[in-house]
Amino acid sequence: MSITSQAEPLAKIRSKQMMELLASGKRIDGRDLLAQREITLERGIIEKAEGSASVTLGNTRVLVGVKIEAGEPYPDTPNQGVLTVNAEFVPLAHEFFEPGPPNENSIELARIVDRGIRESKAVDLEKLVLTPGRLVYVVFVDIYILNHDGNLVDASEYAALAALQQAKLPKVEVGEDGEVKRTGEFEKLPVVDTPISVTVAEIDGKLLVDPNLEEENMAQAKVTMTLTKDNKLCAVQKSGAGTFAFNQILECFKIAREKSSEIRRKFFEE
Amino acid sequence: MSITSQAEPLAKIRSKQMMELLASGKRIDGRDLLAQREITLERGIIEKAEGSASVTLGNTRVLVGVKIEAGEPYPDTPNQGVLTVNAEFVPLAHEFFEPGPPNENSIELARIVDRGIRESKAVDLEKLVLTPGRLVYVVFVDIYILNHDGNLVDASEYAALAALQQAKLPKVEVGEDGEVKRTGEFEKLPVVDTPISVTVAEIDGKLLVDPNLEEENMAQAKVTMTLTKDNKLCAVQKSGAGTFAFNQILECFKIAREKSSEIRRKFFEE
Amino acid sequence: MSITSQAEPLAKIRSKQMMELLASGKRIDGRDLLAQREITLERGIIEKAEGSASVTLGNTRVLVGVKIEAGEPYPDTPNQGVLTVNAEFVPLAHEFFEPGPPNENSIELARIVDRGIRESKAVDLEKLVLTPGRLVYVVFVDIYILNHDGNLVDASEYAALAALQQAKLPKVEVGEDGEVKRTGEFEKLPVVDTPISVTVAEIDGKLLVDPNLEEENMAQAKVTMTLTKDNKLCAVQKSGAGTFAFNQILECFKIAREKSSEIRRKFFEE
Amino acid sequence: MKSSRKLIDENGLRVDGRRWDELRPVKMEVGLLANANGSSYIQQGKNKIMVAVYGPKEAHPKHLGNPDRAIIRCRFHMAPFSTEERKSPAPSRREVELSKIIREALEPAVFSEYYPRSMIDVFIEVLESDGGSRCAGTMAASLALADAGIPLRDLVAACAVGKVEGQIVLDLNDVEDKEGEADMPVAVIPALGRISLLQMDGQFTEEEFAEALELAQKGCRSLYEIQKQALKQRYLPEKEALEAEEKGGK
Amino acid sequence: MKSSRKLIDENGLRVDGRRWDELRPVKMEVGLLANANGSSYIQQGKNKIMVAVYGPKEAHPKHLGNPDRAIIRCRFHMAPFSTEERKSPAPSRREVELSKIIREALEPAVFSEYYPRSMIDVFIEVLESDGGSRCAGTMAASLALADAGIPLRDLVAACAVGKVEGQIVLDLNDVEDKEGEADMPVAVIPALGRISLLQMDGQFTEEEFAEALELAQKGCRSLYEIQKQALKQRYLPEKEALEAEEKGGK
Amino acid sequence: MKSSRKLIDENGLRVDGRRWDELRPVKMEVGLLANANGSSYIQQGKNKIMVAVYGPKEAHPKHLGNPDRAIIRCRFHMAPFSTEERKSPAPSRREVELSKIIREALEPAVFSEYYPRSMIDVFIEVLESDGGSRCAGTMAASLALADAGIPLRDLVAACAVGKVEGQIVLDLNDVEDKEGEADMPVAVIPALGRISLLQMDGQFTEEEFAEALELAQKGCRSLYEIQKQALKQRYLPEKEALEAEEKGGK
Repeated sequence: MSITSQAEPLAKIRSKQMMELLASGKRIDGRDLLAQREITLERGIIEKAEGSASVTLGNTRVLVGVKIEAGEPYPDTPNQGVLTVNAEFVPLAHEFFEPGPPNENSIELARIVDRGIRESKAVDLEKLVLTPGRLVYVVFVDIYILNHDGNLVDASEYAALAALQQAKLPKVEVGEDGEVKRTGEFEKLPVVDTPISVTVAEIDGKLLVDPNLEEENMAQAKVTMTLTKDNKLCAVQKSGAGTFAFNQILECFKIAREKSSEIRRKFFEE
Repeated sequence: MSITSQAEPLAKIRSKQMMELLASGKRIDGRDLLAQREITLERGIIEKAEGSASVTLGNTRVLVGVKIEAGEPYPDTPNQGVLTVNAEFVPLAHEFFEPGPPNENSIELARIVDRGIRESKAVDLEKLVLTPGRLVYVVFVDIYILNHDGNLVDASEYAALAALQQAKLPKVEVGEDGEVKRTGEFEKLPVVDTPISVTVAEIDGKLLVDPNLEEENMAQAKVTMTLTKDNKLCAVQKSGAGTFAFNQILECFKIAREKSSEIRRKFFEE
Repeated sequence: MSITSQAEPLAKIRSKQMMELLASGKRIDGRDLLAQREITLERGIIEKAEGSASVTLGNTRVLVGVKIEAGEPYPDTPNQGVLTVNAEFVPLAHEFFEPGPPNENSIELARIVDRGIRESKAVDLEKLVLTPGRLVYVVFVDIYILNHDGNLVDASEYAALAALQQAKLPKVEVGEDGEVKRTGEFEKLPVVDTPISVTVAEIDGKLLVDPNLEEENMAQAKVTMTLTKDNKLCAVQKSGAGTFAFNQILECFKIAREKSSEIRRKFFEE
Repeated sequence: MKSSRKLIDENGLRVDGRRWDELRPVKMEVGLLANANGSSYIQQGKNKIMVAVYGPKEAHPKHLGNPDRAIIRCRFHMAPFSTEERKSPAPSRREVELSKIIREALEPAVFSEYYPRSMIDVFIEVLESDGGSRCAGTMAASLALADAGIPLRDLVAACAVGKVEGQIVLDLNDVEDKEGEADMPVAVIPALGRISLLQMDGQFTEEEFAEALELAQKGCRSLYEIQKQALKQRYLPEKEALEAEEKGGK
Repeated sequence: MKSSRKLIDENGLRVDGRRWDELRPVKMEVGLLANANGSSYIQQGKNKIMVAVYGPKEAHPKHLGNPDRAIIRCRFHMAPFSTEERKSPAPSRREVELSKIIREALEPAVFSEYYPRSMIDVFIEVLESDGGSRCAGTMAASLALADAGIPLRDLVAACAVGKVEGQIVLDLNDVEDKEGEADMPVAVIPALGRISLLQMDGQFTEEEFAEALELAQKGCRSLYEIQKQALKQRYLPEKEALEAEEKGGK
Repeated sequence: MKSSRKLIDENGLRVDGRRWDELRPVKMEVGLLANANGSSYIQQGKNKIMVAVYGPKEAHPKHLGNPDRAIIRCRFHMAPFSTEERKSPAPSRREVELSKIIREALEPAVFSEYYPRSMIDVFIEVLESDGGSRCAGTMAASLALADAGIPLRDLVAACAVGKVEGQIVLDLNDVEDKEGEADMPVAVIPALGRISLLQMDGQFTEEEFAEALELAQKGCRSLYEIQKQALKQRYLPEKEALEAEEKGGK
């Protein structure tokens, strides 16, 4: 059951300060409304993973590992590999994260990241078939949140894309009895698009890019828009118990298009 | 672990009134001791289900859907189809129903309904074999309680039987590699008996047919007896932390035989 | 998550008494520091199990059943049978045992017993292969705690070993289609070593063999050492939120060697 | 999965005969479950969805209560027989996400601040599913809240828009949802003129996105009228009876 | 599943050599577990069942407590090695149902009203199972309650009756349970002359049902004597010792 | 599983080129996670482990609190991508055991009695695993406790020793752990000179066991120095800055 979330209450004085700054177009950490926090991205950290990357977005820190195994296709897509995205909010990352099975927040995050990758067709799943209808590559994308300071979605999305771009596909031989053996050789995982998400929060009528945790706790609503390299919108998710005006949504699109291009150029173009 | 159930307490005045009425052979909702509430039955409500039916018994309202798929037989009955009955007490139906996995009440209900259908051999499971020992039809009977005002067992049993009677069996082709494909054609599911359950509650020495929720909360014990079309007893379940005298049990049989015949004639004979 | 365990608090007067006795080399139940409680062992109690044994160690009482079925080998040991040890702390055994899935205590116990049997190679798993890589015998060792008065590990280990020694291996025929049928004949399960565990607790600098429950609640740490018939150490587990000095650990080894030989001679040599 | 089936024919008609900006037939009812404080039923295409609202009631367990407002709990759940293949009764990841999304679409419409330390439960049961079940469920849920007498800023209207063979279309059915090129569910609180649910998958250019948003607004306006009608049908007779009584009393 | 095996031979003897109205050998013991407040062990056919009772003790968590009476918690559980094929330790649907049925068979025998806000735990562990394990478990549980010193209206006696090759028979074993035509477990509280557990599957005509009920009563009467004997064996020596002491004291 | 690979070559070198008593390269860092009260990172062989400590904080739920001391909660958890084959995120039996073992290795080093009714949470996340991950995790956890400012009797140093082709060796890597003949993880609290973690599997004679224990002590001494170095690197600059400031202030 989904239940009204209890945001960490902000001290009154802090929230007053935030609102005053916002009124003059400034944010509590000194950023402009449309400025993202500094991004660092590191690829290829985990040797035992086929792909991996870590992203920091200010104090938010996310690690993504990609594992690739042979497995069965979904019955309704017998001629495609399988992509599966999972997120764990490990209790390292925040005092309020509890160990345990995925909850609605980690499930939502995984599904937003999944949607961006899937709908942009970033991974060419049709190239991941071993025996049509029987055996395909299964690509596990595991998102690990290490420190939570807001905007987990974008940090996760960037780390997932970087890990996929860096991932190597293990060549295998399939024996007569269906046994699968790795040859020891690798190819590149076929990643053919670069979906980039941009999250915008609304506070008091103002639109803020890349909200930090304090801002998320003040915001009524956020929206994440993911764009392909051709600037097509491929995933949207409004989140939080608030609303957007129609023109704000169109405004968010424009912001997302601009910001995603910047990030793509800086980090994801080869 | 099973635990003494906390019945919703009845207001003192209400329970006193109920006892006084009972003493003069009347019930709180005006019925005679042996009168059932009005039954309405509607078949074929859910297009995506192979069979479906809804039953109202006074304010008690139950929906049953039947899904039929190909699957493996049980190892000890390789030449029979599989019948499986499941009940969900969805929280729509009563303030005290919590979302979650089946509890002892929903499991007991499902098993009583299952027993009636199975022991009467109402569904001819031997006609549901596709490849002996390997592949059979699996018939899922899913009971959904929509509003709970007592005697869920009988309402569920009637709805399950009606849904099975109305269910269509999808014809399939089994390929050489064991793949199963629906041909698009249908037969009737072979339903060859009409088990009808009747539930009787005991309050203060009196036997009441079809107890409503208030009566169930007052009763110490109930007994459900299910009879085949030949008036054979095929399932019994005493339920509740009370007792019956031996002669009361024999009396219950007579009541159940009479009432089940009425209901069978009215709703289940073709 | 593992959490500091809340030992049943001992009455002050009782714990003072225990400490005074210990100071003079005596224990609360009259034993010497290095004396085990009386052991009784009964084999072959459960007819439906392939092997079974019950052990009492003072008031501690454990029943072990061994079931043997055909199944798949582990992928990394295709030419070995499977051994799996499971422990249930059923609520019969102590007021503080709750029904439910295994917890860290029952898992630890099962893993210690498993380690002793596995590392001593007591069961010759290579003799338990039916079709290499495909079908092997799976040996389930289920530990059932019936009354808990301390030192569950040793009682369980002795009962497990006795049940395995007594277990009969059902002969089977494997049909062409992979179907497995019992022939009705039996062999002996190949048990080729006799690992014996000995648990020593430390209280106030003293080492006590076979602690009872009161002693376990006073002890900061215990160590279990399991020895093969050749007096080789094959499993060790320190348990509890305390420590041992290095020389104490070496002392424990000597104690374990002596005690395990006695027990092996008395109960496990044929 | 792409199929060879044509989703829009030479006359511009969709697989179920509708034009691009046409809604499916829809039926809404209010107040059918005896035990719930409020309830509703919606039928839209093959969607058959029943909603019950329990509350406002004291938050339980108490620590869930919020001193400033009612909390809302919401479950979007699909019956095992509601889908082509039997669905396991355990909540899927999709159901977990939709429960959250729908709760967040309803919350801004509820005057939660009127009921501090309380809890409002919204149970959405999909008895049969078709394209657009989250939108239908959201609309029905807002009706059930109204039926429970909970003060609302307004009802919540919702519909999906999408792209089928390059054409922006209103209110996707099952086939269009699966085989089309984009799907965007939108919920609107008409009195506020604001969007409370927005998701999208597939691909939209900027122009398509703007066009689709526009079309969704239009669809929601129509559905909103039907929602109000459902409430009227339930309460108008009562109101008229009351007024008649009052007149009679004079 | 029907087998070709004959379940009653030409001399009217059953597969284990019993006549139609004969019980299996049964052994009951009381007070074997050191930690439990009360305990018992029953062996009946291949059934081997151990029961522990903890309580009455304060209800925990407190909100479970009832101001008017003790609540009873009951678990019927089968060991993984108790069955032909290894049973998963997780409770099956059957075990969940039987836990409830047995609790409801015991409750009317307990003077729960003597212990408001308390809790009594009854743990039934089937170490080896045979036909009639729920009845054996119920009998053993009532002995363990008595052994715990909990005031009872009476013990609970229980046995199954059934139909095998058209013949009503007493106390089904495993084979008769699986291959026979009907199975009806019955529990009786002798002092009240009332039935506290009744289930049935298979098929009975009215006459067969009445005959079976009659036979069950008879079986319960015999078993009740054995139950009382088990208690006596445990407590008579104590009582005699006490009386001898009292005499000596005079 | 035994392989034909030689684990020690003719020059006495191990598969990764080390001598029998040589540790793998190890890197430890302290204080990297912004939200945690204390944190640390260790890299040892391919092990990559991050630890966060939250607390001391009020025990929650309250009934968990102990009036005499802080309770410690500990989770040893492996990321799905940390192993050769993807690991399910649900805790395995091995992780449950190791969480307990590590908690019990840390507890005797913590002055828990300073924080009655409190709770200290230790979260150990294995991002990549190699031989000896429980020892590396234990060391890192004690560093994170120190970083959180929790008073300790001492750090906890830990390493595994084992037997490979009959030779006692220090600090097993993955291959030696799997293909070797014995593995014994040991944790030591240097200031107390006592062992707080000890496990072993494989086979040791008495002499081998004594020799292995000796070698473990030696390994722990070296690692302890590196642990202290990691703390110094984090806190020395701060201390020096503070002292400089104080001097400047004079």
